[in-house]
Amino acid sequence: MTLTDYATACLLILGGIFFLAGTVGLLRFPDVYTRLHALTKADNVGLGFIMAGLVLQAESWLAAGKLLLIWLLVLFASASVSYLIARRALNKGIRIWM
Amino acid sequence: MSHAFAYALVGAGLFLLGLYALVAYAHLLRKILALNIMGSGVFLVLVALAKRTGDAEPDPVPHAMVITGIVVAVSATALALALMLKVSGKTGQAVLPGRHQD
Amino acid sequence: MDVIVVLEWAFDAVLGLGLLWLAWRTLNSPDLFKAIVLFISFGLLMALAWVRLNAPDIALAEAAIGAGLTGALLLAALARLRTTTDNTMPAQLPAGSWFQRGLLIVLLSGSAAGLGYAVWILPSHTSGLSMAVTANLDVSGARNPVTAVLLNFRGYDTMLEMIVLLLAVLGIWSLGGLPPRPERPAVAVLDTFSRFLIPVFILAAAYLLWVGADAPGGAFQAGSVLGAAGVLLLLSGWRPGVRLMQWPLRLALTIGAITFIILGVLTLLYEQQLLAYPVAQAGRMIILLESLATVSIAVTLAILFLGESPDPEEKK
Amino acid sequence: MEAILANADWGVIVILLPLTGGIVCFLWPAVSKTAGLITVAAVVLAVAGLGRQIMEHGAYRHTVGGWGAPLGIDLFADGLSLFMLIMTALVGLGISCYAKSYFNPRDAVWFWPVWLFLLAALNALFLAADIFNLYVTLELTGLAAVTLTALTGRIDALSSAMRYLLAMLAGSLAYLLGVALLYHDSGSVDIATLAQRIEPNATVWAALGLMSAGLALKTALFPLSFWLPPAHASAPAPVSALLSALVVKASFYILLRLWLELFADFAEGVSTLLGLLGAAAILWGSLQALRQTRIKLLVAYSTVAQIGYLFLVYPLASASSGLAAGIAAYLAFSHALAKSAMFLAAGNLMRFGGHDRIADLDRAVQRLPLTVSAFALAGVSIMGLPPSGGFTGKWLLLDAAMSQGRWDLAAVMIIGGLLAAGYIFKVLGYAFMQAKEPHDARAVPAGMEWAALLLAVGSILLGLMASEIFALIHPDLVANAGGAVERVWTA
Repeated sequence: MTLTDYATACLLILGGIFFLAGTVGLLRFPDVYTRLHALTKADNVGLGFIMAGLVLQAESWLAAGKLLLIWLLVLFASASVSYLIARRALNKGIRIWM
Repeated sequence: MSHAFAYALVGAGLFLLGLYALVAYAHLLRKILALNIMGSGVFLVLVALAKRTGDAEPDPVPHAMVITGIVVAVSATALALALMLKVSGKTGQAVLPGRHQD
Repeated sequence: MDVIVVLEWAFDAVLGLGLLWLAWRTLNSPDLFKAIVLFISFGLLMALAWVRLNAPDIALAEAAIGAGLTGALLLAALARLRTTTDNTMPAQLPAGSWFQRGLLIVLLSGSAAGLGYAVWILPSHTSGLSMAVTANLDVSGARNPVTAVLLNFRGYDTMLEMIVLLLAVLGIWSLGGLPPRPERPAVAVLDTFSRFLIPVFILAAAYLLWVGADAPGGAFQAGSVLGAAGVLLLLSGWRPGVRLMQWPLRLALTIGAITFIILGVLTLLYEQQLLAYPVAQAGRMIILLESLATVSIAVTLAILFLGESPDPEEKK
Repeated sequence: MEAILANADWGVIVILLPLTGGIVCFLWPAVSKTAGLITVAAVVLAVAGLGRQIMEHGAYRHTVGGWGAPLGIDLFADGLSLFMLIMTALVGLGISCYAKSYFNPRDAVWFWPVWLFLLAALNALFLAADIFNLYVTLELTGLAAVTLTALTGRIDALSSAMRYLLAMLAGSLAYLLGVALLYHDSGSVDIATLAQRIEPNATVWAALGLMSAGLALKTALFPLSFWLPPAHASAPAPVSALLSALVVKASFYILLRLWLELFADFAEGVSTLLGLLGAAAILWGSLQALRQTRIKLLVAYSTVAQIGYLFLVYPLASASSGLAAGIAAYLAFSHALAKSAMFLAAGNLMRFGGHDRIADLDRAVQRLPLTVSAFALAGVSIMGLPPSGGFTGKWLLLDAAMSQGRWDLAAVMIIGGLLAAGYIFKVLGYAFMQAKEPHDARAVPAGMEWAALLLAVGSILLGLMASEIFALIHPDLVANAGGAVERVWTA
């Protein structure tokens, strides 16, 4: 294993930890809003780490660019979708946990 | 290569699970879900066993068949959902008349 | 290396058991909305399974059609269902008596054993038709073997497939179309989101269509991505105009099938065989077929989601 | 011109014609009735062309895409498939002539394209030599049939179409799982290639079980027939005729074909089971038919019983399978003619009285003589009386049963015939009587009456032309059947 491989492994594991944290939050947090918060925040960072790890292994700039694009699309989608879910929850009258 | 067999067994299990739910539950939406899961099971059997080619690329013919199958499944699901809505629109209930207990 | 093998087995085991568990939860969770959400996650796990089985073409089709569009169809149907039915009926209502279900379980357990054994005794190594496909790939006009099978070796199946899609639309229209979905007020974020995403969808569809000849992708995947763009448009409140819903729509729905039939007749006249493309033209013919099939598939999928009849008199 | 007719590839044309016709009807709804009728008539001519080629040059084979099985898909037609194609074309033409006057403009716009796609699917199915291609054609057939069933939009039609669709899809998936197992066992989906490679082992047995169960469900073999009576009874009359006459025969044909080519040699136990279920279907279906108070349900239950006869072929087939398949195809044809005539006649009676209650037929004989004659003539074939096609087919079956010492099956056939006489005379009897509350007769278009009558006459003619027809299906049948038929006619 080269140094790059070690770096990739570290980044992937770090990303995995963030995903794990996000999932634990999804399962344990008390209401829809806090769960959304856990899910989007932790998972977006986690995905960022995983993408960074994979970029190190990419064979070309094009492949690295594609990975970056995937990350951006996911960021964009999860931001919009979590807004929509939260809005719907508010409209349905779900109270915010205090 | 035994991965292939493991997935094929999961496929067979999905088929039978779906078949059970298709017969055992009365709600039409659940029956439609059951058919979709049965379909996924069949597709999994088709594709998993196509991987028994050693290190070579898997057999592409079942792959093409499954893509065909997925399209059939979505067409049939759309028609079934439309029929379900029509039935429930007329009777107020999404079940088939006569063949379930109250 | 051993660690990798163990990890792979662990991954496959978790995935396989996860599939069975999700299927079971989908089929008996009391809340139908939850059941559909579980079904969509089941579809995503299926896409992972396809990747594990070296079937990227199916993974794409499954993620787009199996989980995505089917999920959207199911959710839209549930929303409509809740406006037409009383929701007092338990969603888990069993059919038949306890005795009948017990009998069914015994029967199915027996079948499970038999089916499992039937799968287990298959030879552990066989190539099926992959040798024949590889041998003829050069003259098929496509370098992606799955595309070669779908559009050349078994192109006749795909021709009939276009009619299956058309029949689903005909079926829904002949029922008088679906009741309109309960409308939601427009949301600015969704609008922006769609406005940004739809060009990306179109780009992705064009890419999938183009690489389909050489790499995973093709008409069905491109069509379903484009169809998803249509669904997104419909969700953000866009409706095709009345004029667009008449013959232009009908032409778009049938153009894939029409191309197949025209090419079929031409090949029958000049090559004496249905859909036998001359080797020099095969690549071009496949691209032509795929592009027009993509249009039909995309429009069909979006129309299946919209569900309204084009006939203004039908809207009661 | 002559050369073109002789060399044209009629098998492919038989599939492409209705596909094109269906698309034309979809694109130009205004011309759908005309385009539909022209297409169906053209299909009859194309089938005739194919028939001539097969008579002159033997079995038809077309390698789609030029690849050839097992890589590509082959189309194949021998006497048996040709016979089914002729059945579809002729009965389809009769029903189309009826449908021309039957449907209101709103329903006609949907009926014609879907029916043409159904016709294309059936033709493709009878020409398929590839078990996966058969799955696609089965799904096409099923979706088209369900759409047609639901056409009226009434609640009974909708819920029976829903049940029908669920049963169809479950049947197709069971069949497809069987296909998957067979492909992975033998590396091919081409029937001829499979026939060479197949060896009885647990995988093949599982495939056999799954495919047979799926197809039996689609053919409505008792006790998997629960979906058939409501669907066939609640559909519009021409659709009921199509479903009973043609659609159930499609899955039966696949089962027969698979059996003949793949499984006959080693699956005797299963054929016994299929025969027993067939016998049960005859008794149960006939008894249910006898109990009905509405004509369409009566005719639908009669279909359940008549399907039972088709399955009696299996236990009798082991000795001479080709022969038995010929008998089954012949019976299927005669049932198709008779049953379509019956459903169309029932549609006329409904149009005439506005209902289909048997007890209130109210002197239909005097007021609607052609229709009642059609019902009676078709009844002759269903009961199995000479000189109808039903008689010849059932006689051959009875002959085979007795020569193999299967007195049990012979007894079931005879009881089934008596019960059939019971339910048919029940309808005819009320047709002579005056109802308690007489009602006015509403006009029935002449074309609808004649279509029913011609199909019924066809079911009688089939019996008179038995030996010519057997020559078409199976050479041995002429020898065996000719003797049997003559024995009866001289007696």
